[in-house]
Amino acid sequence: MWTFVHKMGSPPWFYRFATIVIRWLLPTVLLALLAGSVWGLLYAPPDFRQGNSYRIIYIHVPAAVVALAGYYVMAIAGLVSLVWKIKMADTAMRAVAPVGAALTFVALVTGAIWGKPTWGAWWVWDARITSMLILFFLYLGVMALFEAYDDKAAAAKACAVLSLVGTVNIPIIYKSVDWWYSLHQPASIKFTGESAIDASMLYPLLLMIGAFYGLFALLVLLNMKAELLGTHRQSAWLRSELR
Amino acid sequence: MYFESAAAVWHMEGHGPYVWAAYGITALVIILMLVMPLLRSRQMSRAIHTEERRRDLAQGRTSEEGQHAPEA
Amino acid sequence: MPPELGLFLRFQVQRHLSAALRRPGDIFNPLVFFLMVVTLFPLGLGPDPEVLADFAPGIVWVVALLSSLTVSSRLFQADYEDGTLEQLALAPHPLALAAMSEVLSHWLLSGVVLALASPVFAAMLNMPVQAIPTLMLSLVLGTLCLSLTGAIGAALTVGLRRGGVLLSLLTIPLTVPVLIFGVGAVREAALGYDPSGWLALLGALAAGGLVLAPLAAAAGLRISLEL
Amino acid sequence: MPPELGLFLRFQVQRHLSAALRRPGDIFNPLVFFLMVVTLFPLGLGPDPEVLADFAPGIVWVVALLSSLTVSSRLFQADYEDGTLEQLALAPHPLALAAMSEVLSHWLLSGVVLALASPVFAAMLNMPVQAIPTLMLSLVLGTLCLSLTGAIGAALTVGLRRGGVLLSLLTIPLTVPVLIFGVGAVREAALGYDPSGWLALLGALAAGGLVLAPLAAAAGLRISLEL
Amino acid sequence: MTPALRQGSLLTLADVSLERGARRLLQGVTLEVGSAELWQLVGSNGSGKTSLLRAIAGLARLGVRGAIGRSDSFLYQGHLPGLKPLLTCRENLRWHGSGRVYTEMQRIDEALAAVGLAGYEDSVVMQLSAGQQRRVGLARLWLSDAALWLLDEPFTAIDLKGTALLESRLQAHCSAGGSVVFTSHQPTAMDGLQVLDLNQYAA
Amino acid sequence: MTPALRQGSLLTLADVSLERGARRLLQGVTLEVGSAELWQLVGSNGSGKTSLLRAIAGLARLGVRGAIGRSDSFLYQGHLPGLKPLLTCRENLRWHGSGRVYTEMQRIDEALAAVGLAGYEDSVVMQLSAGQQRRVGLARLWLSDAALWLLDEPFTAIDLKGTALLESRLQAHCSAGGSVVFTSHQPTAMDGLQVLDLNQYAA
Ligand code: HEM
Ligand SMILES: Nc1ncnc2c1ncn2[C@@H]1O[C@H](COP(=O)(O)OP(=O)(O)OP(=O)(O)O)[C@@H](O)[C@H]1O
Ligand SMILES: Nc1ncnc2c1ncn2[C@@H]1O[C@H](COP(=O)(O)OP(=O)(O)OP(=O)(O)O)[C@@H](O)[C@H]1O
Ligand SMILES: [Mg+2]
Ligand SMILES: [Mg+2]
Repeated sequence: MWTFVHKMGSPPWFYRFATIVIRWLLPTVLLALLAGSVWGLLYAPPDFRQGNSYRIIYIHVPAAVVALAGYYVMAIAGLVSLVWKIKMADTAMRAVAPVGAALTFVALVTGAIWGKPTWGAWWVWDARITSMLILFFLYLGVMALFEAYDDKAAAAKACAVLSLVGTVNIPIIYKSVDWWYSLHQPASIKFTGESAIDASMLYPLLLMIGAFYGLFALLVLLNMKAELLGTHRQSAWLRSELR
Repeated sequence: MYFESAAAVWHMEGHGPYVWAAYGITALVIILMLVMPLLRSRQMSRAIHTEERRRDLAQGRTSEEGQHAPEA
Repeated sequence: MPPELGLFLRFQVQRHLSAALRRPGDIFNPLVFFLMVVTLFPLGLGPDPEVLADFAPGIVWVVALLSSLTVSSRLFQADYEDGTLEQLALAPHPLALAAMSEVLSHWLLSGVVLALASPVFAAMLNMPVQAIPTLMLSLVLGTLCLSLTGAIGAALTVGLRRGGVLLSLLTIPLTVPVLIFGVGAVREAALGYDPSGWLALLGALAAGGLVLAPLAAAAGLRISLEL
Repeated sequence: MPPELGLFLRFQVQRHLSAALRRPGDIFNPLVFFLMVVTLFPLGLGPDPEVLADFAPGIVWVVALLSSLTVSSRLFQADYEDGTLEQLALAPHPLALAAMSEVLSHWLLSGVVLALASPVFAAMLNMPVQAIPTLMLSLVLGTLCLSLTGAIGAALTVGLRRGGVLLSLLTIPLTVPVLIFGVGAVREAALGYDPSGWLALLGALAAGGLVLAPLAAAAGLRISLEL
Repeated sequence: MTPALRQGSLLTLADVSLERGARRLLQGVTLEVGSAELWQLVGSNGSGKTSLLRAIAGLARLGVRGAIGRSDSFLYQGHLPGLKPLLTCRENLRWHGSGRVYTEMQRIDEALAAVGLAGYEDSVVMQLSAGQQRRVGLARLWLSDAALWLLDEPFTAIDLKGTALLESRLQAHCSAGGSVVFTSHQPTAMDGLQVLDLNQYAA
Repeated sequence: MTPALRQGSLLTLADVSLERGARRLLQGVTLEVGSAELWQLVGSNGSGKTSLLRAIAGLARLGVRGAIGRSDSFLYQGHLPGLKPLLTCRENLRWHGSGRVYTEMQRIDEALAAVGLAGYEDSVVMQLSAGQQRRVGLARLWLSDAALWLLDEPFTAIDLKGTALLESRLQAHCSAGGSVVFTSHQPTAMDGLQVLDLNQYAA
């Protein structure tokens, strides 16, 4: 186990590892996304209350779930980089932020589109929507901080501190937004009950959630590879790797 | 297949524009996120190659000779 | 032979306060600013007293948050620019302690003063009288949380040019719970209920922040010094 | 032999923009900041869409005012601190022209960008769609007025430490008409009436400001340089 | 050209006195700088060198008494270099606070090379060392066509080679008929250097 | 005391190399400073003097490789004096960023007098001249009891009398068994001065 962690920390080893994983992951993920979408769009039955608009769920929920998990991945990478000073963790953290932000963006936009036929409004200040928006802000903060530093090593350290602070705060934020919503006696808008979902609707959803996790990993690895090419352009291992 | 015709798929009983817009935007974002690092990687490795060639030329070597660079 | 930690903290706070007292404007200006921004809301929202009273807790708290952000963006700026920060980083005392003294002085000069002046704002916005003690207490606790959060952001951005908006970007999401708890407490009190639950939450945030935020700020300051 | 005035203005604006484009964050960050601050209001005032729609013009305008103030407080700061301002004051061109170029670049990078993004905020606050063109136009004109006013305050406070809050003190009272006209226009449009009267007022303010504010700012800058 | 300027000279100070805060600094400073002259202002710390230079440039007017006449074609370079930290060396030189715009990139690159910054043309100024930043500011002297140069401590943070370079530039300017008034604490050995000791005018 | 410090010495650098941004600055710097030694770091602008001093003080760690051992009892004074513009000279010296608090007002006044600022004790630092502000910062050397002093360009903006004063203070520190490592572009004539030229380690 430790040797594996150790190896992951070495850029040449990681570069080769990522190249191999990407070779397998890319077709798998694309295929799964395609299959899940076709299944969800064409074969799953419509929801008895929302009709066909519910088909958005097959991208909305996976994006939301993975975006949330992504923040923890980023924070763990930050912790590793601060405590064990492993350079690859810096790179990982740098790579997660834009992917997480993009997925959060997808969740928000698909949610907004879904909201129009369902609630008649593009945006409602529901507790969960609001906390997703705040998660989006947290990602944007990390990205903006990274941009603002010229020295990328220092930037990674700063982002690590920020994402750790954010992680401590996320549960509090979620809880507080829930309380905020109940404090104001919410309007009659409610999500559809989650337990009511039928198996014929659930399986494509599970497939899509899996596919989005794969997509997340793929995008992070691609970003990390690009980052390695930039930061290690002087090193001999990279030059021999590229021939 | 739940729908009878391609037109029905498109229309989705009035919800078509919403559903397709959502999937379209998502596809766009995914493609962008895939293409950006790939483009960056390609740009980088091309830059490294030209730099390498320039240096090899400056040292009066052919690029074949430089192939056995020692591991760092 | 370095002095004791408590003495260090005391001298630090003393230094800040004496510099601030040399310019009393530094204390009064934020209050006047606050007052002006609070008056902007009736102008923007319409002067109906019923409506204002209903939303007074929200207005006061949003303005408190924004003004705290504005001020704390420059928390470590002067120390960074004149080299004091370097010296603090090299000192035998933990840097977190220096950061904490900075936060405490800032809070005494802004948050506590604001809380003391808040009954005036409450009156301007027709807030019921029974909510005023809660308003003051929640502001005392809440502004401490805001200053602590602001300190983390300020530490991470102090070495950067144009840190201004960036700081708000980093800290606003983190301050959402403070806003919610603060508004919750004042609203509950205005409706005649017991606000102690919300106040306890604010207190817990402040206590946790007092322990963790100086550590995070110190880590941020060390990174900024590397630039 | 100094270049023509127009060329001077162009180069000045070009210099600012190229420094900003080196850091795209300088353009995006204020937008995100704005989005965040707009989010704070539902959190403070409650999520009721009716209420939010009612308050939307006021909220957007108060936020525009505050964010414009925050940013413009540092309008001349960098030029003062690195000595560029001395050079501008000694230049054969009128200093007012340099001040104007500073204001225009700032406005292009903040106000205009903000106006372009405002439909998103309108949607988030449930503002009626027919009010959106008015919102955008009023923001374009209004932020120019705000930048101009901010420039006068920034010029007067640039030599002072901790100018931030002082600046707001000086400029907030001057910006009240902008707020009232802006909110008036958007409100009128949201109710389906013709907002052109309010917009004309805003336009008049902007035109007058464009002539007078650079002169006042230049005078302020000369005073600040004597410190 | 200010009215108090005597014919044929670039700078005339007639019985100038300075006040800062409530304190009298200098009294009765009289100086005439013709063309092709090189003046060093010396004086102990706080004697008023910076204040006098700023008064000459016209940046300070409060507390300045007496007649100051100065050629309109002048360049003032104070303690602060007036560089934008986010712009590159080239961009910084391209545009100068005095409103001058140098469009020939070649002259800019030559000036940068002259101060030993060849290769740094596209480096962002923020990332240069203290002395390198000063050198970017001094590169403006290679681009200037003003007759009178007013320089406040131009040798600060410059290494020995740079000092020699700058000295030769100042002398070249004088040979071309221009004049320089500068402050410096270090004794310098330039041909035809004249020294004005401000301590003798202390009030 | 950092582990890499050899017995009896105040500072040891063993094969230190520095990187800034992506550029290698210095390589293989080796230095041993015992007690009562006076070292001047020289090198052309941008050679890495400031970066090396910051690495020694422990302010910069990114990009620093090799073993740096340094006595715990040290004082670092960089380009920036660490003075609060709104406080008076006395108040500024009373409290020092390093956490030291000097409560005997008499010693503070003596230090101020030593740097030629008698009479300015209660002046606000903001209103002093460039050199006077530097002198307030240097007054800390008269109050310090650290063994190793690390000074970045301490002679900047100081007039000739001040330079002599500072030189004698540095020598007194060495006579008392302390050591000084400082950077300066001007050649100085102090007894027992050793010079380390960083240009020779340029990478
Ligand atoms: C901008 C708007 C929206 C955002 C940000 C948003 C956010 C989220 C998030 C974060 C989740 C995942 C929660 C979890 O798995 O625990 C979720 C799930 C879900 N959302 Fe949305 N949503 C939005 C709009 C909508 C709309 C308009 C609908 C339609 C009625 C909707 C229906 C659902 C459903 C059915 C689920 C999954 C079932 C459940 O966990 O309750 N969402 N949404
Ligand atoms: N913030 C920074 N980011 C990246 N590189 C930097 C930064 N600061 C300095 N450098 C580079 O590091 C090198 C050394 O700088 P340093 O300040 O140590 O030089 P120095 O020897 O002190 O020079 P000087 O005599 O001019 O003070 C310079 O070439 C400079 O370009
Ligand atoms: N902003 C200010 N307000 C009031 N007095 C000032 C101010 N700046 C400087 N002084 C006073 O004016 C006097 C002269 O300052 P000046 O900066 O001109 O000196 P200088 O000759 O340039 O000194 P140095 O060699 O230290 O640069 C000093 O005694 C100082 O105390
Ligand atoms: Mg001076
Ligand atoms: Mg240096």
